[in-house]
Amino acid sequence: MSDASAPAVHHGPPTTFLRKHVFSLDHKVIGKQYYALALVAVFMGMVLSWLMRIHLVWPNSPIPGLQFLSKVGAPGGVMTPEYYLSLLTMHGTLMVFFVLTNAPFAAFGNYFLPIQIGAEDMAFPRFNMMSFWTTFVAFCLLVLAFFVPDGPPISGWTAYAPLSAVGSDAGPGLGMGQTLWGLSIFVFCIASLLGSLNFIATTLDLRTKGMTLSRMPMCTWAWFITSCIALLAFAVLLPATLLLILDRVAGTSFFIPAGLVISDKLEPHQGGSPLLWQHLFWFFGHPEVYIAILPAMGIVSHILINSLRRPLLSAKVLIYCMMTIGFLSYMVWGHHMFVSGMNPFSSLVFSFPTLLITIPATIMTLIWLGSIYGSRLRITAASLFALGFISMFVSGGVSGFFLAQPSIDIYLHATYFVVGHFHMVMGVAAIFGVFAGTYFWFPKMTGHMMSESLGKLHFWLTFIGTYCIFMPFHYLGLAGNVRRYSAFTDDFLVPLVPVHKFITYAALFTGAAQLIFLYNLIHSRFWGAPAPANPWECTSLEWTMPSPPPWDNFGGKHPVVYHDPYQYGVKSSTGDYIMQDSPEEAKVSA
Amino acid sequence: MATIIHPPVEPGQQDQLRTGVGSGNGSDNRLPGDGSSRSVEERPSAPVRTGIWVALAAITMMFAALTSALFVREGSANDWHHLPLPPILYLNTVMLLASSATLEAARRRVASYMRSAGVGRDAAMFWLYSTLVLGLMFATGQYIAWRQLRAEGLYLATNPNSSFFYLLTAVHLIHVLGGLGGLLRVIYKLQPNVMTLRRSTMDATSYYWHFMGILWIYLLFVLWLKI
Amino acid sequence: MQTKQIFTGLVLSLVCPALTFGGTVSGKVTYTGTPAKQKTIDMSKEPSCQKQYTTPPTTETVVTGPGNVLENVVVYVSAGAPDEKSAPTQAVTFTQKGCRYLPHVLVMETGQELKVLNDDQTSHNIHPLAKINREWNKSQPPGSPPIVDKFDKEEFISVKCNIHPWMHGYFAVLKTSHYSVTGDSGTFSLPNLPPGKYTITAWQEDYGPMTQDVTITGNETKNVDFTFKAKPY
Amino acid sequence: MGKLFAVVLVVIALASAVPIVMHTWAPPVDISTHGHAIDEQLNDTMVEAGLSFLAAQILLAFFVFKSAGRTSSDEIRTFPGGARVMVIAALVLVGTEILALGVLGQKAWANVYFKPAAPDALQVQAQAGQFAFYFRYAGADGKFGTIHPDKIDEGNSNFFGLDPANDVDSRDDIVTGELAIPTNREVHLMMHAKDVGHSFYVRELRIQQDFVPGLDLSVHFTATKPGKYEIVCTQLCGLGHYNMKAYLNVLSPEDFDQWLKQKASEQ
Repeated sequence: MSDASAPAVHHGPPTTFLRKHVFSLDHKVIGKQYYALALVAVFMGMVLSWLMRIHLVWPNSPIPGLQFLSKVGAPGGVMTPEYYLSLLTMHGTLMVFFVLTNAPFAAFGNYFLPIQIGAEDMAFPRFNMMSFWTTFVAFCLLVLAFFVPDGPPISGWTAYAPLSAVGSDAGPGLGMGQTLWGLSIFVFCIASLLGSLNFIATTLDLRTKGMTLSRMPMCTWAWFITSCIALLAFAVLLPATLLLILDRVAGTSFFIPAGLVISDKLEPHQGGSPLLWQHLFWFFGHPEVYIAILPAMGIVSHILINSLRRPLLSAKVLIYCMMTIGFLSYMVWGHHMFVSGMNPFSSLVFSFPTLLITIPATIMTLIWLGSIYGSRLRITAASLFALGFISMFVSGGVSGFFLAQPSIDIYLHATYFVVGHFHMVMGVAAIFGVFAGTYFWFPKMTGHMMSESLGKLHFWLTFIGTYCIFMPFHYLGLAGNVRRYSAFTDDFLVPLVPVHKFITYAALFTGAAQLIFLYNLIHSRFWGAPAPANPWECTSLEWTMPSPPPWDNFGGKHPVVYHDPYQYGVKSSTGDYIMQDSPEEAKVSA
Repeated sequence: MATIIHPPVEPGQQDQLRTGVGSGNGSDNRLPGDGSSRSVEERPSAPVRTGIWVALAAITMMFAALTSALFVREGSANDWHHLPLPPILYLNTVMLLASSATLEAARRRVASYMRSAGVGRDAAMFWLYSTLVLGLMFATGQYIAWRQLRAEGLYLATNPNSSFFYLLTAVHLIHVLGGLGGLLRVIYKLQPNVMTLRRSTMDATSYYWHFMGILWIYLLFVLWLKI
Repeated sequence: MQTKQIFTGLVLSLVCPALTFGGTVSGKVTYTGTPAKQKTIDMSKEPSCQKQYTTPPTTETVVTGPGNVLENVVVYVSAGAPDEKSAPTQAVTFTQKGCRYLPHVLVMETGQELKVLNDDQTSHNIHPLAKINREWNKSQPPGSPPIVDKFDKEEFISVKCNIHPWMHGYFAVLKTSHYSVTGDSGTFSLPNLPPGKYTITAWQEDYGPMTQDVTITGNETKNVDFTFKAKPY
Repeated sequence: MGKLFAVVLVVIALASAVPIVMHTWAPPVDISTHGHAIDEQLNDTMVEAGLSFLAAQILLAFFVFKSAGRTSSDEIRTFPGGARVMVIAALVLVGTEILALGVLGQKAWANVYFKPAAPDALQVQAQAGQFAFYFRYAGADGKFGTIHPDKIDEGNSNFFGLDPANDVDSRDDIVTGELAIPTNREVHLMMHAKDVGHSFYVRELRIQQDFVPGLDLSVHFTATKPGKYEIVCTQLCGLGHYNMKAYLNVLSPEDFDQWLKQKASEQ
C-alpha cells in the first residue's frame, strides 16, 4: 500500500515550457526561482539603502532622478522625511523576508536538500511549486506599495502598533501602503509554512538507503533545523498579521488602545494592547534571525570542511549547538522589549537565555577555528567567503553581548549599535554564507564554472567594505546616535555626520563591488567553462551526478550511502577523499 | 499498488554496510537506522503521514498564538464584555464529534477493503458520505451561530470578545472546510474508475479531521471561559 | 438723464462686472465679554524658529484689537450672490515662517490655486484636516519647491503641522468672490454688490458663524456690524 | 592568498579596536545618580567582549596563516584535545562571563527599575505626541487636572486636553515644552502617550523608556549637573520622528523655582 520514500506526487520529465521553467514541480528549478527572486530583492534593497545613506548625509540636496521614482516622496528630487521612512521600511522588509529567508534557506535548501539525502524530489512537489509562487505574490504585493498614492508604509519592518494599525491619520504611507505590507507578510507566512512542511517531511521520509540522520551533511541538518524553527515562527506571525489587518480594515481593537488623539482627531478604538503586537511579532522576530543565520552556518560548515580537506573536530557537537540555538531562540524574544514597558522583572528573565545563546555560538566558532588548525586549507572564492562568515559572525556576535543586558540596553537600545549588530550578524554574515554557497554550487546548478579571480576580487572588496560600513555603526551607537532618523538635526548628532559621510562612501563603494558579482554570475551562466561533475573534490551526493543534474537527479536509480558525509584526509583511489556513495573502505589517514 | 523503491538488500550488501567503517570523526558508521536493510513494506511512515503531523503542529502553534492573544487582550483593558455563546454551538459540537466517529469507521472499512481487494466498498463509501454530511452540517451550524450573534447586534468590531469569537470560529471553519476538501479527494480516489487512494492519504485525512474536533473543543472552552 | 445713467450702468455691468457701481456692505466685528487669554507658544523644540522672536508669540485663536474688535474674522456673502463662473487665475500663497502660518486665516475660492511656501530652515508638514474636501498630509523640507494644490468644495479647513504642533491656521474655501477678512481695525467691506437680497456671514474660528440679511437697492453702502459673545475659556 | 587574508583580518581587528580604546566616540558624561552602574557595566562588557573579539579574529587569522597552502603531502593534525577542549573552554570562559555580567547587570538594572520613586520626588507629567514632548507641572495646588482626550486642541496650546472651564485643578497646571528640573532632587516622570508609541531618551541621564499608548508608565531619576541636554524620541513614530525632541534644563533649585514662577505667569 504505502510506497516508502518516493515523493507523494510522481511527476515525469517536464515537457511544456511552462512546466519546465515557470510552474515547474522540479525542486531544482524552484530553488533557482527562489534564488532569482532573492537576487532581485537584494539589489532593490541595496539601492534603497544607497538612497537612504545619501539622504542622511545630504538631507536637503536633491538626488537627481529621484522625483521620477516618487513625485510626492521626493519633490524636485529632495527626499521627504516620510519617504526616507518608506525606503527604510521597504529595505528592511525586502531584506529580512525576501532575501535572508529566501536565499540561504528556500533557494539552496530546495535545490540541494533532496539531492543530498538521495531523493528524487521534495516530498510534495506541488506544495513546493505553490510555496514559491505564493512567495512571488507576496513580493508583488510589497512592491505594489511603491505605487499607491500615499506611498509605501513608514512604520519600519517591525510595524509597531498603533502606528501601523491606525491608518492614514497618523501620516502618509500608513493607508493603502501599510495594508499592502500586511497582506504581503500574511501571504509570505503561508508560503514559508508550506515550504517548511515540505522540508521536514522530505528530510524525515525521503532519505535514501544508508542515509541515516547522522550521515546527513551539515547543510541538510541546518535546513532541517531551520525548517522546524520556521514552521513554528511563521505560524505565529500569520495570525499576528491577520489581527493587524483586521484592526486596519475591520475596525477591531486588538492593538489599538482607547483615547488616542491623532492630529486633533479622537480615534474610535478601545482597549487594545500595543505590547501584544510586540510580543507576537518578536516571538516570530527573534527565531527569524536564526532562520537567516542557521542555513548560512550549515552551508559554511559544508564548504569549510571541503576546503579544509578534513572533517570538523565534531560535526555532532555543531549540530547539537544549532539545535540548542534553535530551541533557545523561542525564549528570548523579550530582549527586544527591555525598554518597552514590560514588567522589569521579565527583562531579567529574558536576559539570561539570551546570554546563554553565546555558549553554543562560542562552541561553534571554536570548533570551526580548531578545525582550521593543521588542515590543508584550499583558498577559493567559496572558502574565502566561508572564512569571512566566521569573522563576521564573531564581530556581530560579541556586540550581542551588550544588548543582551537590560542595563546596557537602556543606553544602547534603538541606537546605531543595534543596527550595526544585526546587520553584521544576520545581514552580512548570512549573505556571506549565500555568496560562499553560490561560488561553491554554481557549477552544479548551471553546469558552468564561475570566474574564481573575479570571485576573489569580489570577496576582498566586500569583506573590507562591509567592515568599513558596519564597524562605525557600533561607534555611532556608543555615542548615542539614534536609529531611524531621516536627518541629524539634534545638536549632539551634528558632530557625528562626518562618520556618516564615511559610511555612505563605504556603502556606495561596497554596493558597486556587488556589480562584479552580478557580472560574474550572468557571464559565467552563459559563457563560463563547462563544469565537471565534481570540481571541488567534494564527498556529498550532489557531486555524484553530472552538472547540471538530470531532472530526476539520480536518473531513476537510488544511491546507497556507506559513509558519513565528510570522508576527507584519507587515502583512497580517488585521492584524499571518499564519496558518500562509494563502498570503498577508508584507509586510516596518514 | 505499492511501488517498491529499494529492492530487498542482498546479504553481501548488508555485510558491506555493517563493516563499512569510515575514518575521521563525523558520525559512527553503524547499520543505517532508517531500515535500508529491510524491504520497504515494513516501513511504517510515508511523506503524507509525516506531513500531516507537521501541519498539525503548525496549526496548533497558530491557535496557541491566537488564544494567548485572547487572554492578553482580555486582561489588557476593562472593555471586555463576555458574550453568551449561542446554544447552537453545542449542537454543532455534537455533529463534529459524530463525524469523527463516522470517519474512523470509514477508515477501518477502507483499510479492510484495500486488504481484501474489492470487497466492502459500499460500506466504506456510506461512512465517508455520512462524515461529509455531518461536516457540512457543522459548517452550516457555525454560520447560523454567526447569524444569531449579528441579530443581537454583535459584530466583528463590537467588542473584543465578539472580535475573537468571529476570528477563532472563522479560522477554525476555514480549516474544517479544508478537511472536507480532503474528504472529497478521498472519495474521488475511491471511485471505481480512479482507484488511486493510498492508505497514507486516508490516514492523514482522518488524523486531520479528528484534530479539527479536538481543536474545536478547546476553542469552545476558551470562548466559554470567564476569567 | 436718469435713463441714460441706468443704461450706461447696465451696459457697464454687462461688459465688466468689476466696474459696476453696485452697493457696498461694510461694518465692524466686535465682541462682548472677556475672551480667553491667548497662551504664549513654547518653541523651545525648534531653536531656529524660537530665535526669530524677541517676545514669545501667542496663539491666534481669538485675536482682539483696541475697542473690542476681532481680527481674523472672515466676512462673506453666503447667499444671494451668483456662484462664480470660474476661479481667479492668480494663486493665493500660504507661508510658513518662524514656525507660524502667514496669514493665519487664508481665504481662497473653490478651484483657486494654493501655493504653500516654507521660509524656515527646518522641514514642516502641511496637514489640512479637511472633512468635505480631500485630506492630505505632505511634508516640505527646506529648499524643496512650493506645494501646489486646490480645493473644490466650500469648507473651513483647519490646517496644522505635526512636526510643530503649535502651528495652526485655517483655509477658508468659499464659493464667492465677495469676501473680506478683518484686520486690526476689525472692519470689513464687501463692494460691488449688484442690487438684491444677500445673506452676510461672519465666521470666527473659535466662535463659529453669525449671519445677517441685507438688501441692496442700487448704488448705496449698507452698514452691518457683527458682535460675538466671547468665552473666557 | 590565505596569508593575505590573515594579515588583512588582523589589521581590520586592530583598526576596529582603536576608536574603542581611544574613547573616540564614547557616551557623554553621566549626569545621573544611577548612571555610573550602567557605565561600569558597559566598560566591563567592553573589556570582555573586546578581548574575545580580538582573540577570535587573531586566532582565525593565525590558523588560516598556518594551514593555507598545506598540500596533501603535509599530514593533517587535529587540534590537541579536539572538540572536548573547545566545549569545555566555551562552557567555562563564556559561562563565567555570563554569570558575572548577568549578576552585575541585574544590580545596574535594579537601580533604575526596582526602587520606587521617593514620596517627596518632583512630580512631572510627560506627554509624547506627534511630534513633540510636552510637560506638565501640578502648579500651586499640587494637583494635576484630569486629561480629556476629546478636549485636546493643539492650535490653542491645549496639548493635554485640560478643561479649565469645569476642572479647577487644571487651571493652575503649568504646561511647558521643555523639561526643567532641579539638581539633586528626584524627579518622578509620569509618561503618557497621546497618539502612537514614542520614547524618552536622554543620553546624559542614561535613561530610555518607551511611551506606550494606553499604558501609563513612569521613570524616576536624579540629575546632578546643571545644564541643557537634549531629550529625543527613539521609537519610530512617523514622518517627524527625526525632529521630535525637547530640551532637558537642569537648574539649581533656586533657578528652578524662578523658572517655575515665570512659566506659571505665562499660562
